[in-house]
Amino acid sequence: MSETFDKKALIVGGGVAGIQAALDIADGGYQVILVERTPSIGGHMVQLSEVFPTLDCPQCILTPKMVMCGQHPNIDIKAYCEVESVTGEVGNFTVRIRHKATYVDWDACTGCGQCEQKCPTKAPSEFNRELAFGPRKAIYSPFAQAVPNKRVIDADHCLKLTKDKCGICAKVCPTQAIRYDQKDWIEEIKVGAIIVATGYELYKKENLTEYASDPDVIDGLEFERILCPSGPTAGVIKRPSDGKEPLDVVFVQCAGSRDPDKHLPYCSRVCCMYCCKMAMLYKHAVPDGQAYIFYIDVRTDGKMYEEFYQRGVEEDRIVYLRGKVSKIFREGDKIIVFGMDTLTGKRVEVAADLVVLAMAMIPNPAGEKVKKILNLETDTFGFITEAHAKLHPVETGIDGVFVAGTAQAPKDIPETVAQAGGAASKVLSLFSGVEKGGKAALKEMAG
Amino acid sequence: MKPRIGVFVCHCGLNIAATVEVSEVVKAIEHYPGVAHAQDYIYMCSDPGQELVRKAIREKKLTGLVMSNCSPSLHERTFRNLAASEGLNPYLVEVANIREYCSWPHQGDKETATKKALTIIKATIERVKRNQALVPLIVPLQKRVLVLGGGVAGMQTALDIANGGYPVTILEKEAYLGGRVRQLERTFLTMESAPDLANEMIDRTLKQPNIEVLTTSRIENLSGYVGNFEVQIRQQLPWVDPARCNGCEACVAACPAEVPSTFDRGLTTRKAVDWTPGERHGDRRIFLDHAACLRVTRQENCTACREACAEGAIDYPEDRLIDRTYGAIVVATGHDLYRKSALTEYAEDPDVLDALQFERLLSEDGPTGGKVLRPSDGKEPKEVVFVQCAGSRDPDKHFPYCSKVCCMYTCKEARRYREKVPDGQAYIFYIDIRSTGKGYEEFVKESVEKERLLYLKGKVSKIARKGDKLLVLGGDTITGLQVEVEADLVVLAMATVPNPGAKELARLLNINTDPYGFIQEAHPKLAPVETLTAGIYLAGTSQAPKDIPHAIYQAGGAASKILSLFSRKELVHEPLVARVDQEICAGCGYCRDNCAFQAVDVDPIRKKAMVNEALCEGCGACATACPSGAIQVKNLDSKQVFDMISIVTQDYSMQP
Amino acid sequence: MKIRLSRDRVRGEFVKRVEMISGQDLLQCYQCGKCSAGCPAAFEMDILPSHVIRLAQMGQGEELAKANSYWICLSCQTCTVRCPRGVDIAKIMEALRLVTLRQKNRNKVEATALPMELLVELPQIAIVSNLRKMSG
Amino acid sequence: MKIPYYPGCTLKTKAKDLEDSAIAAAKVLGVEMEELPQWNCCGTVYSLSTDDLIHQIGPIRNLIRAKEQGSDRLVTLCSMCYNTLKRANEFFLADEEKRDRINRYMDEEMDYAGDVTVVHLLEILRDEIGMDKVKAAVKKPLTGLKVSPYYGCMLLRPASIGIDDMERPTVMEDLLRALGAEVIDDPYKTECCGAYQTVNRKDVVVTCVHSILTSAQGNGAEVVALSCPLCDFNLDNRQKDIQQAYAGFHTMPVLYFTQLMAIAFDLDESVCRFELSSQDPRPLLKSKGLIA
Repeated sequence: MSETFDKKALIVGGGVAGIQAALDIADGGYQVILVERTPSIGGHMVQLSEVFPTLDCPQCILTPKMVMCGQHPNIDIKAYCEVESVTGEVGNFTVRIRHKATYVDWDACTGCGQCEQKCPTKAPSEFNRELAFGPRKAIYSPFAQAVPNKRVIDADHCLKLTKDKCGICAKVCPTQAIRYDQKDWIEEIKVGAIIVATGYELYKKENLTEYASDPDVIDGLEFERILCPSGPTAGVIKRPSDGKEPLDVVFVQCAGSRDPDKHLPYCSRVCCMYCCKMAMLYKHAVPDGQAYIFYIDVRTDGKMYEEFYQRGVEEDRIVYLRGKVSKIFREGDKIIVFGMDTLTGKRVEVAADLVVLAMAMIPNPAGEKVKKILNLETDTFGFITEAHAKLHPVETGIDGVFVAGTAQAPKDIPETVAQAGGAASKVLSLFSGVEKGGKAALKEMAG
Repeated sequence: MKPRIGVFVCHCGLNIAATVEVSEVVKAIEHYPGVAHAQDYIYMCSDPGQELVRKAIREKKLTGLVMSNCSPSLHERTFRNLAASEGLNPYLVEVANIREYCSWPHQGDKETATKKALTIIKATIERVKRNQALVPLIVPLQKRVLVLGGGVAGMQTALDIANGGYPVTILEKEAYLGGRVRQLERTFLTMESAPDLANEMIDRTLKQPNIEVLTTSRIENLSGYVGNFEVQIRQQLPWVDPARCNGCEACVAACPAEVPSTFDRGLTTRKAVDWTPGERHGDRRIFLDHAACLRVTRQENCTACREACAEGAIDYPEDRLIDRTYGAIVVATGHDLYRKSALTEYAEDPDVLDALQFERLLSEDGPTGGKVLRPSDGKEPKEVVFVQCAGSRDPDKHFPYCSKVCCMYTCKEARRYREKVPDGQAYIFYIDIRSTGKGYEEFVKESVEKERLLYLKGKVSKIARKGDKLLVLGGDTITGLQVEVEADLVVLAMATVPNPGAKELARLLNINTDPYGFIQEAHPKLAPVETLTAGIYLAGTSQAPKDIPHAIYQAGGAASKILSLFSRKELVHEPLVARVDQEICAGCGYCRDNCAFQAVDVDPIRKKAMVNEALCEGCGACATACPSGAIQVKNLDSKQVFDMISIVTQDYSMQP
Repeated sequence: MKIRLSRDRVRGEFVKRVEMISGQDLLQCYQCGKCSAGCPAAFEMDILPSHVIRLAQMGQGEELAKANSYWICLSCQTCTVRCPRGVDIAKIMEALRLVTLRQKNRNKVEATALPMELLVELPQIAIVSNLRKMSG
Repeated sequence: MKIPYYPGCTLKTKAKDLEDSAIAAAKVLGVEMEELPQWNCCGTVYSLSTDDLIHQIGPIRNLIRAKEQGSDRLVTLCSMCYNTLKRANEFFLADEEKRDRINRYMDEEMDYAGDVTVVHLLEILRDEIGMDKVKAAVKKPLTGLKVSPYYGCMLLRPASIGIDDMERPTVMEDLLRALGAEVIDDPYKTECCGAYQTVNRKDVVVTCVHSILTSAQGNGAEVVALSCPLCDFNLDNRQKDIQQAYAGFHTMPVLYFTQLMAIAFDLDESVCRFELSSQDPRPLLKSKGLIA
C-alpha cells in the first residue's frame, strides 16, 4: 500500500442503495462521489407508485433524501456519467469518469424547464417505461423532482442534432445554456473505497413466448407507472391498448423466476409483495375491479408482510390462485389467461382486461461494465458475489470495494437500505480507522 | 422596534410562476404592514437569487425574511444559512410554501392559486413578526457505544464501530458470546459449521482492543439522551475464578443443584456449577450459573462447591454495579422460540422437539454427539416429520406474522437428518415455501431432489402418541387429501419470538415494541435501524425474525449511523423546543404525560414543569395538552398560530 | 379419502418404476400446476396432470390405477415444454400407461376389436398411433 | 435440388392430396422429392419411455435407407413422421451405448452414426428456397383468402425438434403471405387437435377441434392450413361430429399448405385431389376466383 490514503468514496449507482450509502458516509464526515448513469438519481424506487407494507409514496420518503444528497456539502453527484476505468487499490483508486454529453451547460442551466415546454419533439420516456401514455420531450428532465434539476438533450431524437433543424431550446433558454456542440469528456478522480450499487432491471417479457406480446400484457414497473398518482395517467387506471378502465386484472407471479429449465432458477423475492400491493392499489382506484394473483408460494416473509398479504385478501378481496399460468392470448377485447388452481385441482380461465407479469429481477445490464472494470466476481446470473454469504455480505472479493442493493441479489427496500448502511459502515470504519489508528487498523479489519 | 420584513417570491422556473401570478403577488404584498421589501426572481435558491436576498438584507436593514418558494424541507436551511452569513438570526427566516401547498395542487387555476399564495405569505409574515432570535443548543457527545447482546448482530455492530476507532462495550446476559448461532449445527445455504462461524466472530471480537465484553451482565438503569446516556450496568462477577480453576470438576460433583441445560434446550441437565456449554467454544471454562445455584434459587447458604475446590477458586462476591456514560446504544437482544406447549393439539412428548432442540441433536457438541437418536428411547428415527408455521401465520390463536427463517432451516435440518440417516425419510408440512434469499430457492430444490424430501402443503392438525410411534394427522391441500404419517420423531418449527425480557428492556430504554414485543424501528423503509429515540439503534432479530446475512448488514447499518454521529465534535440541537412560562404553570403534569420523548418533567418541589431541551423534539404535543397555555413551542406559540389563522379567516371570510 | 405415508410408500416400487420408465425425477416437480393449466385434454381428465404427479410423488399407485388421465393424454408435449422445472410430464404419462399395459391382458384398446367401419373411416396414422399408446 | 423423401403410411392413401400437391408444388421451386425406394412405418409416435429400444428401430431403419441413397438428408411432409424420425435420430446421437445396441440388432443394415438430418418441407421452403422465390413463382395470388395456419404439436415440440419458435411460429404465415393470402393469426394454432384419441375417444377430439375452429372463425378465417394428416382428419372429417355435438357450428374447409401452394402456382387442379376433403373447399376457392 502506498503512503497516501484518499478518504473519499465512490458510489456507482444513484438508486436508493447508492443514496443511502452516500448520505451515511457523507454524514460521517467524508467526501462521496455519487455517479449516476441517467440524468437524475432516484433509481427504480422513484418510479414506484407506493411501497409495501406501509403504502408510503416514494415521492414522500425518497425525494427528501434525494434533495439531501443534492445539497450535502460532502456529496458530489455526477449524473449522466459513467465509470470508464478504475486502477489502483484500496485507499488509492484512480477512477476515470465519462461525462456524457448533455448538450446543456449544467453550470448555466437553472432547471426552469422553458426549453422542455417549447421543445416540439416527443420521444418515449424511459422513466415511464416507454408506455404510450407518457412520452417525454427531446430535451428533458426524467421527472419533476429530478436531482440534479437539469435538462439533457436526447441526441437520438433532437431535431437539431439529427437534422440540423429546430434549435428552439437554444432560443428560449434564459441563460443561454444550450450547447449543441458539447462532447463527452473524461474526468479523473482519486478515491479510497468504492461501493457498487448498480441495481436491477426486469427480465424481458418477450422471453416468455407462451404469453402473448400485447399492449395489455405489461410488466410490474409499467403497472407501477400507471398506478402512480404522479404518473403518466395521473393515477387513473387505464389499459394501454385503448385507455379503458380495466375491470378484471390478472397478476402472474414468477414470470421467469423459479424456472430453472428455461429462464431463471432463483426467486425474485419482491414480486409476492409488490403484486399484492399493486392489486390493493388497483382495487382502491377501481372499487368495482377484481384482481387475481397466480402464484406458487406466497412469500411474504418480512416484518408485517404476512399481515399485509392477509389484508389484501380480506379487505381488498384479491383472489389468489395457486398455479402457474400456461398461456395468455388475446380474444377480441379480452386477454384470456389459462391458469390453474392446484388447490382445487381445477383449471382456471380468466377473461381479463389487463395482465401484469411480475417479471424476474435481473442485474441491471447497465452495470455490466463496472463489474468488468472492477473485476468483480458474479454468479451465473450476473449478481455480484459477496465475500461470504453469512459474515461478509457487503464485501466483495476486492479490498475496498463493497456492494449494496439489488446488484448483489434481489431484495426489497428495507433490506437494501440496511445493506447500504452496512456497506457505508465498512467505508466509515475503514476511513475512520485509518484516521485514528493509522494503517495498522486496516490489517485488523481485514482479519 | 418596527419590523422590517423582506418577502421573496420564487418562480421556481415555471413550477410556481405558471400557476401563481408572481408579479401580482409582489405588488400586493409590497405595502403590507411590516413589509420593507418585496421581490420576485426565477430561482431564488440559485446564486444570483441568493445574492438578491443578501443585498436586500444589507441595504434595507431587514429584521426578518419570508421566503415564498418550495417546501421548507428543501430550502429552509439554505436561506437560514444565508441570513446567518449576513448577521441576521436564522430563526427570523420562515418559508411560505407556495409550491407544494399551492401551485402544484392548483395547476390550471391561476386565480385560486394566486389568492391562496398571497394568504400563505401574509400568514407567514404575521408569524415572522413574533419570531424570536434563537441560538442552537450544543450538546456534548460521549463517543462510546453500548451494545446490548453478544450474538452475531451485536458482535458485528461492535466490530464495525470499534474498527472505526471508537470504544464499545458489549453486554451479554449469558456467560458466553455467540447467541443463537452457537446452538445451531450448520448454517443453511453454505452448510458451514455454525459454531465455527460464531467462534470466528468471537475471536475477532475478543481480539479487537476497542471492544470490552461484559458477560453475565445486564442494564440496570438508564437516563440521559443521545450523546450522553447515563447507564448503570449490573455485572454478575464470576463465582469461579478462571485463573485459579484447574478444571478438576470436583465442584461439579459436589454441586447439589441439577437443572435442565438451557443451551441444550432441556435435552440434558447440568449442575449449577459446570462447564460452559459447547465443546468447541473458544473460552470453555467452569462457570457457576447464578440462576441455578441454590444460593439464589432457594436463598440457602450452600457452599458445597467452595468446599470441594482445592484451589480456592470459588467464592460468592456480590454483583458489581458499573456507571458509565455512552453516546449511543444498540439493541441486539435477539430471539427465542415460542414454547411448544402453546400448541395443545400437538402432544407434549419427548419425541416432539422444537427446531433448536433438533439442532442440538444434530450437533457434535450436543447431547448425542451428533447422532440423530430420539430422546424417548435412543433409537434412530426412520420417519421424521417436520412441521412448519408452528405458531406462525396463525392470527387467531398465536402469531399472525411469518417467522421468516423456518422454511430454510427446516429444509436444512431435514437435509442434515437424511445425510446422517440415509435410510430415513423426511416429510415437511408447509403452507408456502418461502425461500427468498440469494441462492435459497436453489438450495431447496437441490435438497428436495438429492435428499428425497417430501413436501406436503398443509398444516398439521394433530400429533398423538400411538405406541412406539407418533401419529401425525395432516393434509395435502394439493391433492385435497388427508395425510397420515406414523413418525418416529416430530420437529416443530416454532415461531420466532423476541427474547424474554425484551419488553422490560424496551420500557427501560423508552423505545417502542410492536404488538409481538419486537423492537419497533423508526421507519420500516428508510430508518430500519433507528428507533424513535435518538441515539438508540437496533440490529438483528430483536427487531424482527431475520436470517444471518440480513442481521449482519443490519448490524452494519446501525454501526454506520453511529459512526456518522460520532464524526461530529458535538451535537447541535435545534432551539425550536418547548418553553414553560414558570409564572403561569400550575404543575399539573399533562405536558409530561403527553411527551413522547420524556423531555418534560415536573419539579416536585416547585410544582413547575421543566423542559429538557436536549430531549425535546419541538413536536408541540405538550403545548396542545397544557390547560393554561403555560408551555409553548418557541417560534410557534399560540399567539403566532392564531395570528396566522386570523389572516386565513379574513381572506376567506370564514368565521374563526 | 386418506393417504397413509411411510417410507415404503414414498420410496416404493411404484415410484421407482415410474421414475425408471420415464427417466424423470418426480420430486423435481414443485406443483406449480402450469402443466394442468395448459393441457388441451384436461377437460376430460378425472385427475389433472399436476395431481397425477403429486399422487405419484406420494407413491399412490392404486389411486392412479383408477385414473383416466394418462389414457386421455394426447402426448402433445405442451406440458413438457412449459414446465419450469424441466420435468418431461409426457414421459411420466407414458410411464403410467406402460405400468398398466405391461401387465398381461391389460390393453386399453385391442386391435382386433376395432369395428370394420372405423377401420375404413380412419387414416392409418390414427390407428397406428392409437394402438401404440393404448396397447402393450 | 434432389432430396430423398419419406412419405409414411397415410400419404399413400387418405392423404394423397398432401403428397401429390407437395411433390408438384416443390417441383415448381426446383425441389425434386424422390421417394425412398424402400421404407417402413416410422411408428407414428415417438416412444416416450426410456426402456423401449424396439420402438426406435423402425425410424432409424428409415434413416439408414436415406443413407443408402447417398444422402445425408431426408424430407418429410407428415408432421408425425417428421417428429418421430427426427427425435429418434436425436436419441440415437445422444446415447452412444444405445446406438451401439441398435446397430448390433440391425444385422442386415449398414451401421448408422446418426448423420441424417430430418427436415420438413416447410424448412426447405424457408431456409433454402426463400419466401421471395416462392412469391416469384406465384401465378395466381391467393388474394382475399383468409387463411389461419394451424401447426398442431409435432412440428413444434419439443423445442429441440421444432421447425420454428414453439410458442410463436411464423414459417407458415410467411409462406401464406408469399402466396398472397390474408393470414389470420390464431392463438389456438399450437393447441393439440386430440390426435389419436380420434379412434376410441372421438368426443375428446370433437371438443378440441371445436375450440380450434371456432377460434379461427372468430378471428375471421375462411380456411385452415396445416401439414399433418392426423390433424387434417380431425379438423376436416370430425366437423360432421362437431355439428352433432354443437348446434350452430359452421363448417369450414381445411387444406394442406401444399394445396394452397399448388393453387397459387396455378398447377393442374388434379394434384390437389380436393375430392379427398370431407369439407369440400371448392365452393370457397371458386368464390374467390382461385379455381375454375
